[in-house]
Amino acid sequence: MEDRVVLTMRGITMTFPGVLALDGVDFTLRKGEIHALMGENGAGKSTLIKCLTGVYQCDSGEIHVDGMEEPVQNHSTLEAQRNGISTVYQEVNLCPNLSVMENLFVGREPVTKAGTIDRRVMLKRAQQLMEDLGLSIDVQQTLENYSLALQQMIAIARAVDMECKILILDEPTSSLDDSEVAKLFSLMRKLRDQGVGIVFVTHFLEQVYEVCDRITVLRNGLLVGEYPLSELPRVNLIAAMMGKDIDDLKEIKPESCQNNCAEPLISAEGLSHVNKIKPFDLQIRQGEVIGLTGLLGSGRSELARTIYGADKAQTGTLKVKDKKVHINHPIDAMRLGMGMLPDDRKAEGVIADLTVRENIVLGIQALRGIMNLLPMKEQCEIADRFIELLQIKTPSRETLVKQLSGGNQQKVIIARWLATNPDFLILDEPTRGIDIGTKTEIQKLIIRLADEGKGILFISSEIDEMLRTCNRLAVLRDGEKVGELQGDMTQERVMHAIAGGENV
Amino acid sequence: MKIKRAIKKITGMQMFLPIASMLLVMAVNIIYDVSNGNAVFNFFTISLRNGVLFGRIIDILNRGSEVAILAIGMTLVVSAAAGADISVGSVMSLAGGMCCMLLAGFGNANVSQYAVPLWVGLVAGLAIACLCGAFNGYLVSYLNIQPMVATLILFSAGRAIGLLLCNSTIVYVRVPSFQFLGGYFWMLPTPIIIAAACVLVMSLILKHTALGMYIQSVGINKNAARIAGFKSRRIIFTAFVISGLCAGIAGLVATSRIYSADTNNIGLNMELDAILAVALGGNSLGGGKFRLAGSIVGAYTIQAITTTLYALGISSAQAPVFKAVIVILIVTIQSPAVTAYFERRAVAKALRANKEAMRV
Amino acid sequence: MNRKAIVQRSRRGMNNSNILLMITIGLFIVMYTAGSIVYADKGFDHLQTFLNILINNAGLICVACGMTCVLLTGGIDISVGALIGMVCMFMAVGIEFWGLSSPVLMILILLIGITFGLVQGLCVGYLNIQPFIVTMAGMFFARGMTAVISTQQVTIKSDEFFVMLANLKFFIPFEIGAYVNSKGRLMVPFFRLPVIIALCVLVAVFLILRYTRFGRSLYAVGGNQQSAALMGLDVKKTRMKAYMLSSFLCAIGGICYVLNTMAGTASQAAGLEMDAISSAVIGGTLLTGGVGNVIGSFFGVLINGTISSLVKTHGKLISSWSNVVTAILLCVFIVLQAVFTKLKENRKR
Amino acid sequence: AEDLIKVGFAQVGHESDWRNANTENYKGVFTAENGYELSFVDCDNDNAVQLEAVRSFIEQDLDYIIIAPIETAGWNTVLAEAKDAGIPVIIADRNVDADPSEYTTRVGTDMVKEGETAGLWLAEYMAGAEANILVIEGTVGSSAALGRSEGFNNIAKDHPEWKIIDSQSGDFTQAGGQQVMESFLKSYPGQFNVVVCHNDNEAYGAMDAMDAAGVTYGVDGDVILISYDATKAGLTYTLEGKINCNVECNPIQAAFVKEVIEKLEAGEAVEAFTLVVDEAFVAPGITSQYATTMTAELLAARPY
Ligand SMILES: Nc1ncnc2c1ncn2[C@@H]1O[C@H](COP(=O)(O)OP(=O)(O)OP(=O)(O)O)[C@@H](O)[C@H]1O
Ligand SMILES: Nc1ncnc2c1ncn2[C@@H]1O[C@H](COP(=O)(O)OP(=O)(O)OP(=O)(O)O)[C@@H](O)[C@H]1O
Ligand SMILES: [Mg+2]
Ligand SMILES: [Mg+2]
Repeated sequence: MEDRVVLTMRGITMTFPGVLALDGVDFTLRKGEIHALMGENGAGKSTLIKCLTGVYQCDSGEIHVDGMEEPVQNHSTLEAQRNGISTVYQEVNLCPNLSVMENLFVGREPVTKAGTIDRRVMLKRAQQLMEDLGLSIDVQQTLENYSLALQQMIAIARAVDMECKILILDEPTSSLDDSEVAKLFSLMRKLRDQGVGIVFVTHFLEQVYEVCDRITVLRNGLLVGEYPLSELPRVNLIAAMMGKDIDDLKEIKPESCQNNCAEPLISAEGLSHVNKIKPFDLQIRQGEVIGLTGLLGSGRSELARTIYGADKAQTGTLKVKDKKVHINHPIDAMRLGMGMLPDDRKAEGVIADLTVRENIVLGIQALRGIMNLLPMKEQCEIADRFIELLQIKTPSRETLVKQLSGGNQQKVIIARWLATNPDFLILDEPTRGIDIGTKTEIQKLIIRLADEGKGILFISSEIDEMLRTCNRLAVLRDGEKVGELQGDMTQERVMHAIAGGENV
Repeated sequence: MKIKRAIKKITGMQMFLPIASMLLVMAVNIIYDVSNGNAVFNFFTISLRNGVLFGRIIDILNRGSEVAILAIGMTLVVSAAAGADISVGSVMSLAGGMCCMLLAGFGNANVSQYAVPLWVGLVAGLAIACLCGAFNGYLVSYLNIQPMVATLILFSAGRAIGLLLCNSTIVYVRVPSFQFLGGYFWMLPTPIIIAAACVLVMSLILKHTALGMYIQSVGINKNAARIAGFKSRRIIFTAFVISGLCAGIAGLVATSRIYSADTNNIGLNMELDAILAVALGGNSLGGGKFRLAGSIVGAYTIQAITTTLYALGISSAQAPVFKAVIVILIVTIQSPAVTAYFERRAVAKALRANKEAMRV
Repeated sequence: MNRKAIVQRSRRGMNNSNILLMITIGLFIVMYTAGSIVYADKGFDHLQTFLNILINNAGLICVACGMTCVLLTGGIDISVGALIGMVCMFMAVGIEFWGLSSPVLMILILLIGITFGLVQGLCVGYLNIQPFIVTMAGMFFARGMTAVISTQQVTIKSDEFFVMLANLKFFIPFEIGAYVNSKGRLMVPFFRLPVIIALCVLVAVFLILRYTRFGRSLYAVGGNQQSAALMGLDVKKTRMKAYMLSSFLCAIGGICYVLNTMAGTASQAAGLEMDAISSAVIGGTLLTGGVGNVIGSFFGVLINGTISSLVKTHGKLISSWSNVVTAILLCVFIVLQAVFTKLKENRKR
Repeated sequence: AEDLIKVGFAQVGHESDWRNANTENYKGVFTAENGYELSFVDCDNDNAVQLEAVRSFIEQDLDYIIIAPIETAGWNTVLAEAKDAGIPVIIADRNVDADPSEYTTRVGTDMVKEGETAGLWLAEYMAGAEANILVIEGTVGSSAALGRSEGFNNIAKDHPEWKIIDSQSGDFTQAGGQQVMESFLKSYPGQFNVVVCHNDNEAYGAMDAMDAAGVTYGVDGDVILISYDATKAGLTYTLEGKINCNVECNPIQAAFVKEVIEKLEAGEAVEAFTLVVDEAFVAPGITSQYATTMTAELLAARPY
């Protein structure tokens, strides 16, 4: 087999104020391969990609693209696209105000002879594209009406549709469910067979072993090595990424149901939210981890938000420790000892222009009220403690949170909630975009918190993660709670329940 | 080497650019004075005349007071709501009109005696200003109307309401005690002291309460701040009320200066100056992080430009051309593109140094 | 799957900008009809009253179109009023004092517009300075320049061609809407050249926004600047072009304006920027960018014109009341819009 | 109400006390009792709005249109429209830059003459002594500022011993006058002895600034202060001897207009221009052939 190289990057170095994000990294991509780029949060994966696509200008290093004599130095995504590099970035980067169709074609619309946009052709091609991906959506609808997952699929569709030699996917699967992932993989394989070189970033090891041909591992901005898939078994990969062996995930197992008799912490009766969540009952006891599961868009997040008061419930009652409460505003919920980590990090999680310290103490400050400023010394102590505890990779506590890598931003928000020491914590996709090592830590943390007597509501798209941590699973379908699973939970049973085959 | 490090330390300071811009404006005067054969620091001389301090610097501090006070409120609004409050000029005039109307009694245009005690007039002026702020705040925070659009309403109505209160005339209150706010206190013009007091109070509030953190969080990401437990709407509302209050204070100062409610002219175009002050201070008009000190320096920079143009004898109709050029110069120096350019050069230099060190 | 498809079909086409536009047009019709009924005895129902709104606001329509483009990118252009003032003065002084012919001057004015926009656009797009500040400086500059050109009031009367253009009357054919007034004159409704120019501009900008890449990239940049850049759009250039377009349309608007006033004076068109912005906003354009279109802005201008026309027809308001009434109407309008949007969002929830 | 004469008045705006007095005067004269129905539009100092107002009047089918022009320039088109509709137009207050045949008649004051009056008085008062003059002008480009400057300069031309050191615009406001005077005091300390302000409000501001700097003015002071408008408040200062000379600009013009309309109704011919007479007032202790010496009785009799 002839290994024709489509892309070589040599000695890429990139500095941000106070951070050496990439230090002489080499990367080679061959024609018709799917190449996994792996590393912990903050290892420099996204930065390497952005250097390639011209979002950042690297400080030194050379980039060669197949078919070009000179080393290329892209100055903008536009240039990169002209050079045959098409990209899906880590955070969804589409325009919420445009229609799906326009998002797919913006900047490269089909034109008529007169030079104007040919909307008919555009519509047809957009519908075709969506059909190919197996998505049944109205392409003329504005993008903001669709969920994050669908937006992710649309971003992928856009990238794929471009004539490209190199396709880069930076954590495309972090908000997709299994069926979507499957669709994506078949698409990737098809492109590979057409000779496109694909760079694939993900934190899901199974996915790497499912589709990839080759792996490059980064650690702390340094290249660890490049391996063919077959030569790097799972354990070695983890070791390469983390620089040490870790205790495997399998060990974690909740002491199931030991707290079954404990006091109910939260009980919802007939709570509902117009048009989205039909009335549901739910009880959460102290020391219990309850999972919410269901298909994409089945309303898991919405249900959690209704409890927390992020979306105000229209009917029903909510009791906290057997006392009827009214929650009009998240702060009311927080005063009752709740906390919620929202699923959309960019829109509802981080406050990008504040520092890590400020982001961490935000929750405590809200509880103390505006007149009662947390003294600077305490703020620093708290921030330092959680940076240490969650191993947040940041140059200092005064770094702006937007300068952290995606996964580390997530940790900062988790820290915010842990700092408020809630009795009841809602974690909506806390492990999205988080590396394998930290994921384990977070799962352990969840169980530890439950052991301390807190109630946890946990939402995740990964079923085994849920199985590993939850005592009980509530199943949602089309905004309705259709049942609960308890006791002997297996992947099959859960899948069955979600799909609606079994009425639980 | 030591000097170099010191320079770096100074240029790296947050307030460096706004202050440097200010000094730049001042430097023009030195050049003008020197080329005209005046004493080098002619512009800067401060003397004691008629028992009060006298000089252009005092003029700048004095005349800049209103904009400085407005800039306080404007900074908070811009930060929290990611949009400007363009009604402040009108609200100033309304506050002044309200105050004078009460002090003179409705329908009287020229009095030398208070109709109601002085404090009633002042409080009423501030109260109506706060009310205006609340109105703006309500529209922006609870009805989700964009700041500039919401404040457009009072921008056009505020002045007119003030005029109606004053029965469409300029109401003169010729009582010496009313002139105090715009007059002199000991050796200094009172407006300077009022502005200083406002700045002091606001910086103490920012220092000792979490207001700053609340406002910035809300301004950067309203939804995230809400989830994290801040009442985003209430914060935005508060920012507008503070802005209204500041406009009220500024309006009373401006009114007191001329001991009359010249509703047509008080605060005319001041909203532009206030917004400009915020921007010259290095703050983003897109909301989020703010530096109060920057805005204040910005406010006095604007007045320094105006006073300088007066000193150079440039016709007031043509002065805007120069003002425009200076403003563009200053914001270009502070612009992200230029700053980024210098940063990149610094990085490149450091890298080169690194490489050389490695070779050795 | 089927149910979802149905739900989606019913939602189709009713996105944010559309609903705001419908509200605007609806309110305009209601307001105008009400005015015609109440003030029928004062001639508000004459066709000419409507045409007068167009004649009086032809310049504003051009400016509002340009303003809309800038607002779509999430920017703002407050230099337009001052620029129009400068253009008028340039035209007047050019004809009366410098003895230039009007076609030459018109071309010069368009060039001035483009250059002015280019400089502002460079500052906004490439230097990344905040639009409000850049255009504020532009406003100062243009106002000052007007005074530099001349501080006098100049009437345009010596260029016959230009005077002819200004006096051109286009009568409505078949005497539709004509009536005989109390002096016994037959009043045939007419409009003037600026109206034609303005409507052409309107149509052109509408087509540009809808059917060209540039137009769509304005929306994309306004929707999310960072995303637009990552999707491979040249954000800097797009933003720059938006300001160029705005100033260019403003120059055209200036010609319309001066065809109406036939004068150059120091403070002409003061505050026009606020009229343009409020028209665009009433028409459903969001200042945050990405949402809106020029048809909305056109109706915004008509609504502002109707309000102002109503106030004038009423004829009893003492000075400041007219301002207050205008502001109250504006307020009612904005609040209604907000309430409708909220209702619609709640339904979506 | 059918037999009322319908009159439209496009007023400049409400920018000053003077203007308000003018408006009130019109509203007081053109009442239903006097047989008129007045349609009043405040044009807010925007000439485009004024054009709009006149067009609205034409559509309202009024009997007469009175225009107090904001700008002198640019009237030909609408005047033609009014003419086509057969509605007589009366230009009030300021002049327009249009051929007199395009409108019916004009009633107004003469700004240039006001400036000349001030100049003549100063010449008489100085009696050949040296004068170093500072001028605080009105809004740049306004016809009042242009006219007053022109008139005053007409006289200054003939006086080589006069020197106009500097002039700056104070925008017809008290705050503006104060700020300009503050700057003058620093630029020309002790170098001037005459200050001319283009209206009373600017004069108040200038007085405040001089007070603060300890400069004396008026009859007993070092600086001669000249002002225009002669509002009641301004004349109070004239009576107190603080303003040496105050040249009137008369806002009471409606009666003149009414007279013209009555003539037109009766089918009589009217003159092309009716001048509204302006006086000048000087502080007690000064006598002048160009001006009246101020007394308390005179002040009390002033309607405005
Ligand atoms: N704009 C920026 N400014 C400053 N530092 C940055 C910036 N972007 C990234 N960094 C830093 O560069 C390092 C590498 O970040 P990068 O986003 O490439 O990580 P990553 O490997 O993609 O991680 P993740 O898996 O969490 O997405 C991090 O330490 C981060 O703090
Ligand atoms: N395939 C789809 N077609 C149309 N609308 C969808 C689709 N998927 C999701 N949505 C919309 O997006 C909303 C997402 O709901 P929600 O965020 O509660 O889902 P979730 O179960 O938390 O899924 P996620 O994994 O995306 O967080 C739904 O209310 C639905 O209206
Ligand atoms: Mg990343
Ligand atoms: Mg979710």
